[in-house]
Amino acid sequence: MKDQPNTPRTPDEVGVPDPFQYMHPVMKANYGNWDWHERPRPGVLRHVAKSGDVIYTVRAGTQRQMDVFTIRKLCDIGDKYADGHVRFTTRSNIEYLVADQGKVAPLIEALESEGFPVGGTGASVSMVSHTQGWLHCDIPGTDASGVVKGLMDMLHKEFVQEKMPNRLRITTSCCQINCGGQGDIAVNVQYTKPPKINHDLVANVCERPAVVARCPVAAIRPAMVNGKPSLEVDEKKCVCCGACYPPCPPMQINGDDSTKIAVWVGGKHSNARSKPTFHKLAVANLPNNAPHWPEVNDVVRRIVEAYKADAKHWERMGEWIDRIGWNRFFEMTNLAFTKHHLDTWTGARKTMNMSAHLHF
Amino acid sequence: MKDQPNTPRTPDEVGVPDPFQYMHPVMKANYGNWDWHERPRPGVLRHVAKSGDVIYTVRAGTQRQMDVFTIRKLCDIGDKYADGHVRFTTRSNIEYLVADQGKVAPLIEALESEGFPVGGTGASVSMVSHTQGWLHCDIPGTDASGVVKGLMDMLHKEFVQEKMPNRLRITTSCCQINCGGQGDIAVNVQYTKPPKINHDLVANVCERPAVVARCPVAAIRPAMVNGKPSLEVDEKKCVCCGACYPPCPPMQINGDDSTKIAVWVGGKHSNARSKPTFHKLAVANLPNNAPHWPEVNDVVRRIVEAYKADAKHWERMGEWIDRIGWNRFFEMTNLAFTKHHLDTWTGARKTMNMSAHLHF
Amino acid sequence: MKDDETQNAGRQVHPTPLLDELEDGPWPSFITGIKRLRDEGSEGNQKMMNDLLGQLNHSYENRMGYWKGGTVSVFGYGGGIIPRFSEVADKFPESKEFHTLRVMPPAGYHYTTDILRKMCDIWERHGSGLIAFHGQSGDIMFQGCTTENTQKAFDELNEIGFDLGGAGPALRTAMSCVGHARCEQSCYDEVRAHRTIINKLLDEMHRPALPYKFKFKFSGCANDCVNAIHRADFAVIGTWRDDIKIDQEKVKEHVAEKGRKYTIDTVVSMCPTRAISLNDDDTIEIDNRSCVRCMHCINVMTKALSPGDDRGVSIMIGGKRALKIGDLMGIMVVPFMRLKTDEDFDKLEDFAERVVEFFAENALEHERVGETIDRIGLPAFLEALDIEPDPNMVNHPRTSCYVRTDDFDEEAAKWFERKAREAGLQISAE
Amino acid sequence: MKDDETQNAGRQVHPTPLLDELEDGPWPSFITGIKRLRDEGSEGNQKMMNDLLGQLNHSYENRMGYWKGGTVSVFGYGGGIIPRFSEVADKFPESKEFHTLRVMPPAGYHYTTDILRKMCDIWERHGSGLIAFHGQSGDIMFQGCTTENTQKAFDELNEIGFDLGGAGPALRTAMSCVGHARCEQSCYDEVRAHRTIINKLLDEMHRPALPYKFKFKFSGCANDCVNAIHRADFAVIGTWRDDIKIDQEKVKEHVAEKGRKYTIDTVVSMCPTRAISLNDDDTIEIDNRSCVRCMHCINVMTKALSPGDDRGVSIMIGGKRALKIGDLMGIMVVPFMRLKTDEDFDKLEDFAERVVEFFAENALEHERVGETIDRIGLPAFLEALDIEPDPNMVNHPRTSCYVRTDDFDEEAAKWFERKAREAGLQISAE
Ligand code: SRM
Ligand code: SRM
Ligand code: SRM
Ligand code: SRM
Ligand code: SF4
Ligand code: SF4
Ligand code: SF4
Ligand code: SF4
Ligand code: SF4
Ligand code: SF4
Ligand code: SF4
Ligand code: SF4
Repeated sequence: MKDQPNTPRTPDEVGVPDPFQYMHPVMKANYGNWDWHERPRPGVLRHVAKSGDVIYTVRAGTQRQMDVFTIRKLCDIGDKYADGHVRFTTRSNIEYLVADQGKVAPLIEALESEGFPVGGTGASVSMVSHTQGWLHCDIPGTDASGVVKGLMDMLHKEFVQEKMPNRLRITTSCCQINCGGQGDIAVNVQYTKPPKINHDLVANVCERPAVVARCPVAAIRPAMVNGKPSLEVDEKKCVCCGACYPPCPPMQINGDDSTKIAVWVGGKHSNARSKPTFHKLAVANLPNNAPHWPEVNDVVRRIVEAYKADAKHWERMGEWIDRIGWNRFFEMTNLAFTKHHLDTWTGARKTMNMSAHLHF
Repeated sequence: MKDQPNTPRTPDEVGVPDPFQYMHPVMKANYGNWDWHERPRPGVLRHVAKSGDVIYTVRAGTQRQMDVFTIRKLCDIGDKYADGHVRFTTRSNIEYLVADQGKVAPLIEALESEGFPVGGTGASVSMVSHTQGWLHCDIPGTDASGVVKGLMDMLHKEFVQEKMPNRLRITTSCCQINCGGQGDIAVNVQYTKPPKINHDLVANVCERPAVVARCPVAAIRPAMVNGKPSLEVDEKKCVCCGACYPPCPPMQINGDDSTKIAVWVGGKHSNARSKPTFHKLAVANLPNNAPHWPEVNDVVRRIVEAYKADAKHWERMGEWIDRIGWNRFFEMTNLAFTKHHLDTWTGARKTMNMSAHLHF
Repeated sequence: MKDDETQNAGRQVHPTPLLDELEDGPWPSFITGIKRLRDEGSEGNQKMMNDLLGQLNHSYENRMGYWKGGTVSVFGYGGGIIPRFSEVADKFPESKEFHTLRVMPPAGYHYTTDILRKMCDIWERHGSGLIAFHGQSGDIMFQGCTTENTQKAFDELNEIGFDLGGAGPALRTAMSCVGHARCEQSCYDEVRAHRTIINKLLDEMHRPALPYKFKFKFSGCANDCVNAIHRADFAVIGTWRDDIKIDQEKVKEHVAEKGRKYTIDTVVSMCPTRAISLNDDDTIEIDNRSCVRCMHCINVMTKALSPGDDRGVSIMIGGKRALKIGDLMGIMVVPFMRLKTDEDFDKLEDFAERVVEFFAENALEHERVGETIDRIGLPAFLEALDIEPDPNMVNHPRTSCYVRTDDFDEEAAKWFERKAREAGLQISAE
Repeated sequence: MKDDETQNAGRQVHPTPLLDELEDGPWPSFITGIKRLRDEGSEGNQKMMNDLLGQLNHSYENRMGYWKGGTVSVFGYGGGIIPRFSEVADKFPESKEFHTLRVMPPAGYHYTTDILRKMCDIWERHGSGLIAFHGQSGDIMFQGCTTENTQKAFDELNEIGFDLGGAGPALRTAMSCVGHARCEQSCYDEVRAHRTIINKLLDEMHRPALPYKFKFKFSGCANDCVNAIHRADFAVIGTWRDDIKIDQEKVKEHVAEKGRKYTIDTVVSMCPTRAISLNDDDTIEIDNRSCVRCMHCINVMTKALSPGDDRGVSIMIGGKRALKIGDLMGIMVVPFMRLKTDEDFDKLEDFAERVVEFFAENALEHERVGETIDRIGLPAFLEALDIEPDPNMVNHPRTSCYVRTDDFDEEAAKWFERKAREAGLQISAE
């Protein structure tokens, strides 16, 4: 191979890189032997190993979609004020690992002065989990980075302090495929109209049986339209999920006006106390109002505030609502409960209140 | 009408009789105005009205399926030692209402000496809920009264004392139609073979489309057998539920050997603490071993004993098992957990453990 | 027991070796009772019960049942009788017809010994002498009657004020707990609710014309002593909207008597929504917003705690057992309906009628109303009955995004209107 | 920001009035970053980013996306690139190709500033200069590359030790929490488990041939900091079997510091199974039989409590998001697998391979493994993988009587055998 310069290089299938080559030496030395931790202040963790060794973590928010200048700036800070070892968290925050307590304060100062908020630990609102949107995806109903930016601008204060009842995790998804996860609050695209079909293109672009199979409610059937093989949608059945759109782009699901945003609440991944849960519909049909999505932000703000004001310590969003009742949740957030909140999907019956338990 | 003596009498559609004509005067006088109650001893309730009036209730077990001699005997006791007012409970126990405390002890003595156990109150094992079985029903897989008699003989001691963690309610059903309810323990028929079809009779006896519609798994289809219109069962699909048998008796679901008994646990009707629940399979395939059903009784005994020994006060059967875990329940009762315990019916997924919560 | 020769007008008594084994043991024996009818009952009772015992012992031997159905009714009614014809009548001819009359009990099952004796006398004359108090649906079951005697027995029972209950595709006999008559937990007048509804809809019971059975059950509180949520198409359960009533002195007495730790373990920790906390002075604090009216703490501290004063009922629709789609529990469809005034009872009656009407018109043949709801979805059911969606109907709102929401704003407007209306009502009521 | 004339080698800068609004506010702005690439980046970056911003502003105006997919790959691999071609390339030609390279991060996301700088340099040369740490599946996303440069960029990244991640119907990039590296809750070596499995199955990632995507995620404990249960087809979560370790002195310190009532409210009352009680001397008692290893009390009292010593993992199969049948969470399929020795890791690897193999052979096209399980039923899945049913797999045993149980005794025998085997093992291990 090597002697044929024009042949492409055969990849070196290294797989998942070994992290020990990058890991902070104190972490390496105490790998698997940590004892306890505390949070000296928001954004800072202090982990103590069984050996007595200590590592400080300073966490800061980023925009995730980073230009090389920003990354280099973060590296400069890491070299100057920390030990040159960093990691990124599940929620795209950067963490600086520091063995020396003395470095913590200057590091924080440097981060903050460069515009990187320090926080996201403990009972704070951490970074919104982020997807691709108009910036990169081929099927988005809205943007991702812009939505995240708007939310984090609004919630910045709750990122840099730990004043929530428990950690509050927000997620967004820029189409109904939902690459974002479950969230204490989830801001997701919700289509409201069946796909508009460009019948001229279907025959060329779409593998029709595959598209038919993709529909969760069997609303699509093959049909001849204007003498060409195409597809037809039973609009009465269609639940506007958008699943047909990726395999068949001529079935346009997005519309500047018909693509809407829904906000969901009470999703939880952790197993602490209650089992993990899915998030539940709070409100649908909010306008897709770029670049600031004020209607969405307003709803999120109301939910965050109600939770902050009313939940007990360690109660996650969903646990809090379960205790006070959904009635009161809708009341406190000034949102409406409608027939659309009644589940109609498979297993819907098990979501019904089949008991005399009542919240008034 | 009246002047045609041979015309049958037109019914007087009285509907639900007015109970006030039979109600004990103290109950009538304080109707809707009771204050609190206590249980001076097993089988006796003492209710105090807001007026200060007091009514004693003495509860005794009966065989439900009573001959007139037994009923008259109960009446005699009621006249002699009580005030002539009685009621029957949801579980077919008789209750004597007595205003005068002095009558309580003699009443109990009379009942006991005539063989009617006094008890069934509070944290006891009350009467098994009772169905028809071979005595009267047209589709039974087993008897009812005999099964109940056997169970209550065994649990007699737990009826006359209140030594369980909370009330323990047993139910039986003599076919898979399940006229018995949900139970802390439920002893139910469980068929194990698809129906055996007498093809000669189907055409005359069964409305075929109705039978086809009755099958929960669409396992029945119309077919011509020996030149006659009949029905066919796809035995791979059939879940042996017996639903086709009542509308089509030639589809015999019972077999002296293939009709088996399953025991279920953890059903609960009340809304106290946890929401009402369905009972869950403990063990299947126990022999239908009349007249004593020793294998069934043995299983029930083990379950009752484990619950009695281990549950906390006020925990019902299902709540206890939820706390200690099903693993330990099977261990303590020496029963097996099998693939048949994994739900496969509609909504089965929601019964799966979709969390990291584990009992070891 | 007499010996074989003398008894039963000289007929042979069937040997019942297997049944005989059910005469031991401390629990009252139905076999002993039936034998007594065979041996000492009226002549009719004796014959019928001898063969009945024979057939039953035959069942015990072969582990198979030998009854089949048929059609029997009384003049003017289409239901209420469960007909039974023996498949082994050749061997046991005297019990070849063994029908049951289902007779509705007084609401709450109250009797005098006097009325019980009258029933016994009638049944001794016209039936087998075997009566069950009660069937699982609440009927007095007069079991074992020939076709010929059915009308006679009914006529006499009817004369003393009793009526047939339900069978077949019809309104069924209802049950109500003892409630108001004796129980301090009771939140509404069960007798009145029970009689109002059933007696209004009686025609649906006596002349079966519904798609399938329909059952009402009435429990005075969430303890649900008649198992309504699982076993009724229409469950009426008492509840309250305001605060639990606390007598703090009695709370203290309870704690003093039972102990602090025990009180925490059995009351505080067992509240399903962590609504209770024990104060340092052994009084308790209840966060009534979080309370779900489960009854537990009130059950435990019956002297100290009781339901609030703003009482009424909630209604759950769709309970049933296993046939066809599996067990269903009732779904909370009316979270609260006040039930005190005549008007309140009229509203309840009206609602019950509308639900039964909906059932009559929309259910498929042999479909219970719970199955209908499952088939068409809860939103469609609510719309048909003109009921506004309420969060209490669900454990939680939908988790599935598969729904078309373009009319969300109009739906939301309804909610806000309703809330405004309720606020207005509250203001005008004050 | 420079002014229009001077910048971008004389080209017009697209006006971006809507995007400009995203430069205010306290949170770091991706727009400011992209503009800096447009204005100060390498020549390639500048051109591409100018048009990218133009297209994005166009999207903001019209509320529509303008990318479409296609096919792009690097030599030897079939996946790992997300190709993007612009539908408005006529207006914004320089970003007409804007592919993403998905690159696997080191397990646990550890980096040095040095390696980050190397990545930046490569991406400045061959891509847009825009990198995301990380995608929702854990990839480093090098976003914005022409078809031509894709191979170059990959080659250089590969040279510094990085490899492409997953895309398409393939094994996907996995995630593992920080765990052992820093966290005291961690119950197994996440790095080793993560690398062992993914590197073994690498072929399934690089040469997509599965019915659909398949994701692994690794969390050191039930706090599940990588959201594995909802978002992985195969979730590996740390747990323990023996008792929680309690340092009673530290418990007392905690109670002294936080208060007794607060401790009851936040620890005792919040235990999901009422397994904890507070003793009068401010020590605690944990009923480990009732404990479900939820982590809550350990989280709250991190100094005083910790997971037991008999550690390992549990495995949940079938999590995914909404497409086609609605969101699914993983089902507990392996309640406990010890994970300490080499042999233990071999077993885990073997099991992972078998599940992926099952998936490859049994899933329909575009079906996730959770959907397969739903389609065939959990019992069939377990049988196919030769896993013995265990009560921990369910919230509770079946409630439906619709099942054919004539082989119940044989099935029960398997359970008793297994129990005997386990008892034997325990004896021989002691
Ligand atoms: C760094 C990170 C893991 C990583 O490998 O990147 C991490 C690290 C820690 N998590 Fe986490 N969690 C991280 C994402 C998560 C996630 C996933 C997510 O956010 O998308 C969850 C699940 C969230 C959910 O349920 O939806 C998560 C649920 C928890 C919990 C459970 C909280 C609860 O009560 O429900 C704990 C326990 C606790 O708070 O003490 C926890 C605890 C911790 C501890 C305290 C563990 C320890 O002892 O070191 C770590 C410091 C947390 C802190 O911020 O105070 N971590 N943690 C992640 C930081 C994300 C961020 O930047 O915000
Ligand atoms: C890039 C990323 C979002 C992000 O910005 O972080 C992403 C982007 C896309 N996802 Fe995703 N998904 C991403 C993580 C997820 C996750 C989260 C996770 O892995 O934890 C999920 C939910 C978990 C799951 O797997 O179900 C997710 C669920 C989906 C689905 C729905 C799958 C389902 O079975 O329900 C699709 C649709 C599909 O595969 O047909 C999808 C499809 C897509 C596609 C390929 C859209 C398409 O069909 O063309 C998107 C490409 C966007 C782009 O232009 O780059 N993506 N996607 C994430 C991958 C980055 C990375 O490699 O690290
Ligand atoms: C008499 C009866 C009602 C009737 O109208 O006939 C009745 C009467 C009372 N019940 Fe009940 N219950 C009666 C059937 C039921 C049933 C239905 C059943 O057994 O089929 C239930 C639902 C059982 C279930 O959940 O499966 C029932 C669940 C309760 C509960 C809730 C128990 C729990 O913790 O889950 C209470 C509360 C309590 O125990 O204090 C209760 C409480 C009571 C009280 C204490 C109410 C009161 O203050 O008077 C009554 C005396 C009970 C006692 O035995 O100590 N009653 N009670 C029924 C007696 C049946 C029997 O003879 O055994
Ligand atoms: C007599 C009784 C059992 C008992 O000994 O107490 C009984 C006996 C029969 N039931 Fe029942 N059911 C009786 C209460 C119940 C209950 C309990 C209740 O009402 O609270 C249920 C469960 C609740 C429910 O309604 O679902 C019940 C659920 C059924 C079902 C299943 C209905 C379903 O939708 O799942 C059937 C089958 C059917 O209707 O096709 C059924 C059918 C029958 C039939 C008519 C069998 C048949 O199709 O021929 C039985 C007649 C037996 C006989 O010879 O007298 N029986 N049946 C109960 C009625 C006595 C009474 O009127 O008071
Ligand atoms: S959520 Fe939809 S639009 Fe957003 S990245 Fe995922 S697939 Fe693309
Ligand atoms: S949008 Fe969803 S429901 Fe509607 S046709 Fe497409 S795949 Fe089917
Ligand atoms: S359970 Fe079956 S056999 Fe028993 S009474 Fe009911 S319908 Fe008849
Ligand atoms: S027994 Fe049940 S499943 Fe089998 S054929 Fe009959 S109705 Fe269908
Ligand atoms: S349901 Fe409630 S009101 Fe009725 S008897 Fe039971 S405890 Fe009393
Ligand atoms: S009634 Fe139930 S929910 Fe309400 S405070 Fe008492 S125990 Fe808690
Ligand atoms: S999942 Fe558990 S082990 Fe991993 S970082 Fe989170 S708390 Fe630590
Ligand atoms: S880990 Fe969870 S279940 Fe176990 S004792 Fe602690 S709080 Fe309770």
